[in-house]
Amino acid sequence: MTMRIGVVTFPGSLDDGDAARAARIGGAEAVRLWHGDPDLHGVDAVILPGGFSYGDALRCGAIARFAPVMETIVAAARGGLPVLGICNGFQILCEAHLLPGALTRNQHLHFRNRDQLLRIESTDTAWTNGYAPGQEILIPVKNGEGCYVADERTLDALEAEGRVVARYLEGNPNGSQRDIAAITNEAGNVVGIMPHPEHAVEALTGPSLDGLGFFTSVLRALAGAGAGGQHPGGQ
Amino acid sequence: MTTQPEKSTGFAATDVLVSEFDGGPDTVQRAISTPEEIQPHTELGLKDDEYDRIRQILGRRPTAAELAMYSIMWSEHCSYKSSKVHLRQFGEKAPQNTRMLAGIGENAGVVQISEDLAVTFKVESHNHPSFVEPYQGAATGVGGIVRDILAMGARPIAVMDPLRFGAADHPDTARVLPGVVAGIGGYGNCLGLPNIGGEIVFDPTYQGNPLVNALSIGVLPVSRLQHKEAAGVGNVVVLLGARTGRDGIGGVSVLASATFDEEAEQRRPSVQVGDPFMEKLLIESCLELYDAGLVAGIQDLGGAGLTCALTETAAAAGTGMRVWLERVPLREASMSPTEILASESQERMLLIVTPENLGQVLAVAEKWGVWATAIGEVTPAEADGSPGRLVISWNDHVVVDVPPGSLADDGPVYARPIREPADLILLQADKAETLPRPSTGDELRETVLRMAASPNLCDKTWVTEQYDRYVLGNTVLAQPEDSGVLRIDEQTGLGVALSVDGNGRFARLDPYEGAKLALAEAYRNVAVTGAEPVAVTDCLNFGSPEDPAVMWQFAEAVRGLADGCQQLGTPVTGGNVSFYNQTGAAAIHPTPVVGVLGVFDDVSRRIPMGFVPPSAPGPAPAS
Amino acid sequence: MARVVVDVMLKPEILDPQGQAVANALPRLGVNDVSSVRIGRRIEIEFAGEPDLERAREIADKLLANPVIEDFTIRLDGAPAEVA
Amino acid sequence: MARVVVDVMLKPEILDPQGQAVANALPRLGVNDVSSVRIGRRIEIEFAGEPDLERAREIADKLLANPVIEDFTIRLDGAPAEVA
Ligand SMILES: Nc1ncnc2c1ncn2[C@@H]1O[C@H](COP(=O)(O)OP(=O)(O)O)[C@@H](O)[C@H]1O
Repeated sequence: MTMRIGVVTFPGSLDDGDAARAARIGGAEAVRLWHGDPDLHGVDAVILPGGFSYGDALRCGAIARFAPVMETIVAAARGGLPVLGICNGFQILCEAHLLPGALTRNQHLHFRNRDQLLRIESTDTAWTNGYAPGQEILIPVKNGEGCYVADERTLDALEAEGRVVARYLEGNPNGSQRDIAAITNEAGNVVGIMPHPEHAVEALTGPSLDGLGFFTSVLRALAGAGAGGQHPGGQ
Repeated sequence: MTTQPEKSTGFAATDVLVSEFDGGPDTVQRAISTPEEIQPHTELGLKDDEYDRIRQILGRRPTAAELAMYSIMWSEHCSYKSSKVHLRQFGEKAPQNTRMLAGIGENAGVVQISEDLAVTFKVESHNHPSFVEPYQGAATGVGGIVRDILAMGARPIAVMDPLRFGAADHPDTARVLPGVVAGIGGYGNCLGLPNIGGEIVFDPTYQGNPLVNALSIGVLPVSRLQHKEAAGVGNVVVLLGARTGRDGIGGVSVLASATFDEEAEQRRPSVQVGDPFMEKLLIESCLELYDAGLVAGIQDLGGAGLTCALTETAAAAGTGMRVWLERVPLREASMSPTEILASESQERMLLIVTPENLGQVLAVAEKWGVWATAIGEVTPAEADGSPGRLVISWNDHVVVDVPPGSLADDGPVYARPIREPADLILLQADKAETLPRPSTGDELRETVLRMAASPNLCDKTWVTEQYDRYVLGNTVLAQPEDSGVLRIDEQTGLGVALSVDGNGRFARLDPYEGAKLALAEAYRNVAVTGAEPVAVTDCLNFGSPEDPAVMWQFAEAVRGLADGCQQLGTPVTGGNVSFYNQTGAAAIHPTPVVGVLGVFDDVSRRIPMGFVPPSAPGPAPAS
Repeated sequence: MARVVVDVMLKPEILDPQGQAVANALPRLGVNDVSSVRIGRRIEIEFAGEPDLERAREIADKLLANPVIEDFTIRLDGAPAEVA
Repeated sequence: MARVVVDVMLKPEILDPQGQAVANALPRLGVNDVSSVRIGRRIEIEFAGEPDLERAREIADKLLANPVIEDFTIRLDGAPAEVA
């Protein structure tokens, strides 16, 4: 049976169509979810896409966290539902306290869009189990507030528990502490990543096909092969 | 009837009492009874004979609101009064063409690219506002051109930004450039439109007058093409989008239609502020309305705000219109009717909808959290068959009663005097052959290094990295390629290429050939990607039309572009004229900027600029 | 060491999309009696020696505020604000 | 109608690149005695009726500030700040 991946649209979401396309190319059925509708429509996993939800007023992701759909997602994520937050989605996951730390203004103060080399540091998550440990991938980064910060204790804990999922290589594009590009929660089902795997799934439009692994990994996880394991999905 | 975002934080305009304004607004009634009242028409930029014509059209003196409306609509920026006689050539010399579904005179030209799909594209200037307030000026420049594209029924899919600044090391460039780039990025990125190319040129000629041009392209099913006609008597006039504030009052006429000088400092408050988040919501709601077939007519509100949208939609249909101004949702309760009509508040559209559809229209607006307000209705033509009148009241006072066509179509037209610039012969005589040339290896090395380091030739990634080029997932080529290339249809591989180019130094030496060269460069850039060039848009940036030398440059450039387009078989589908780009008596180099659109049947056949490595991109990770 | 505080707010007639977005979100937190939210910047300047209000005013005017769209007030930390 | 002011500042241990950039630009304006600049947000909340400090504190805590990186103070406009 085809897995169903929900992609949430908040007012101001921009990469929702791309995330849905990537999910399809990865082999899933993409289901569009609306910020105002708390029903997850029985999806097997959820992507919070990039963009400027609610205009990124106040802080990125600060308002989106209170959207009706988020209440359901937070509860379901605690129950094991695989959730991937990309860029603005990562910011929302931090604001919703599903992931530790925060994303702040890029240290050079500019929006930066470039093709970025990353190293996959953890393949123990629902979204990265298809990569080889230490695999280097090239995917676009594009953000104005992608500088990951957390206190030393949290950072040490993330490292010790293998929860740093990806690190920037060959130049840190935003000043993130310890070059962190992606992290996961303790269970490995929730991943937040600042660069955009969904923009690297087609030879015609991306710098590589290296992003596809995120969307195929989750299918393996759902099939029971990867981290995140068995879980009820949906509500 | 108004739908509001989740929560109203405002007040109702009706809370305002007429008595708050000295003796109430200047009504039509009052204008009739006080024919000799002195009016500030010169301060508003109207010439004596233009003012006389207004009195003749109305058979009385205009009210304060009417005077403001005429001053806006008859300004250079809105009326094209100096350029009209020349621009006609684009139509007269237009090559035979079956692709063009809408052309000059519409919000943007529309070009059919397959049996059921069309694209619309246009380049526009926001030069003066960007000098005054670089971030907001550039940001609202992007916002404005995107609404033009949206008004045609298209989903905007990309932007480009041809920019020109003064010397790279001039302190003013350090103020203007970062703000402009941040504004274009801030607005475009937040709107989710990939930036697929542009230009950055430094030249002292643009010192006091940087050029900020913005291009947008959109795609639409042919069947979704929209029109601006306020057709259908009894139809409802709906204002959609942001609330109206005191943004940019007098902006268009003041900023874009007069020479720019120190006095501009005092005009600063007329700059508008943009909200890309609201524009994104506006785009989504308009597209939902189009797809549901709920829109009978639509027009964006740009410079000239409601004044322009009301008069143009009514004039295009030949109908009349009745508008109740107190229904317009305001940000500031104390706004006068004239201010409401002149406001350039961003992120607004004017819709014409049937009464049966009104409920659904309001529901869609509510879903997206934008304001939608029925502010008027379409009224019949006159009994004798002549076009209807635009009647606007404010709290039961009729403040405007005009034939809309007199504002929108019948503005003054000037055949301004032209004279070849006196210094041109000398300039042309100063040939490149007389320049010193590197003759030794060392000199050659020095020349190459100097060129590589020059601001005009060096790497532009410090700018282009601030723009999102990946969003929407259809960008096939972007910076640093010579053309942007977009996939339009995932199934068929249908795609387009776009390039925008100009060279003010060439045009200064010979505006006729300079315009042709700009066209040829953009055409070549598109052709080398493998696309077939099919259509042209242009932004003509010049000094004051009241200077015969500038007017000559303009006339020559238009002639050159029209001839070039005729020879290449690519029609001009739309564009923009920006005059008064000068500081004191010194005009900028004449700068025609030309955009060329090309079409691919199969965009996977695009040819990138660099050599393609023999291996395709790496395989997907093991799964 | 002393601190000067500069508060920069958008001029009242200028659109404040951020404040608007926050105001619109409040009902979801169960807050319905807020009529407006405006968001500006608060800037804290520490001087190495004597705090220099004149200096701070100059900095605010040239660098911290954009006079086209913003107003600012300036004060010694703790003291009441004084309009620029 | 009354106004509550919420000042939100980055916690002292969090790097403030914007403040840093301003501090670095000061010598170019001839200002050499500033030891640090920090930039935060000032949020003005107008209540329709009685201003509700408790309400405002709740809003600040849940929405206006992110406790992971920010501290806030809250006060009635005019009144001295009270640390949260
Ligand atoms: N303002 C701009 N916005 C977006 N892209 C730009 C801008 N300026 C330059 N570019 C892009 O940067 C690349 C290099 O520009 P340039 O050096 O001017 O190229 P060329 O000389 O080949 O026209 C091109 O792809 C161009 O489209």
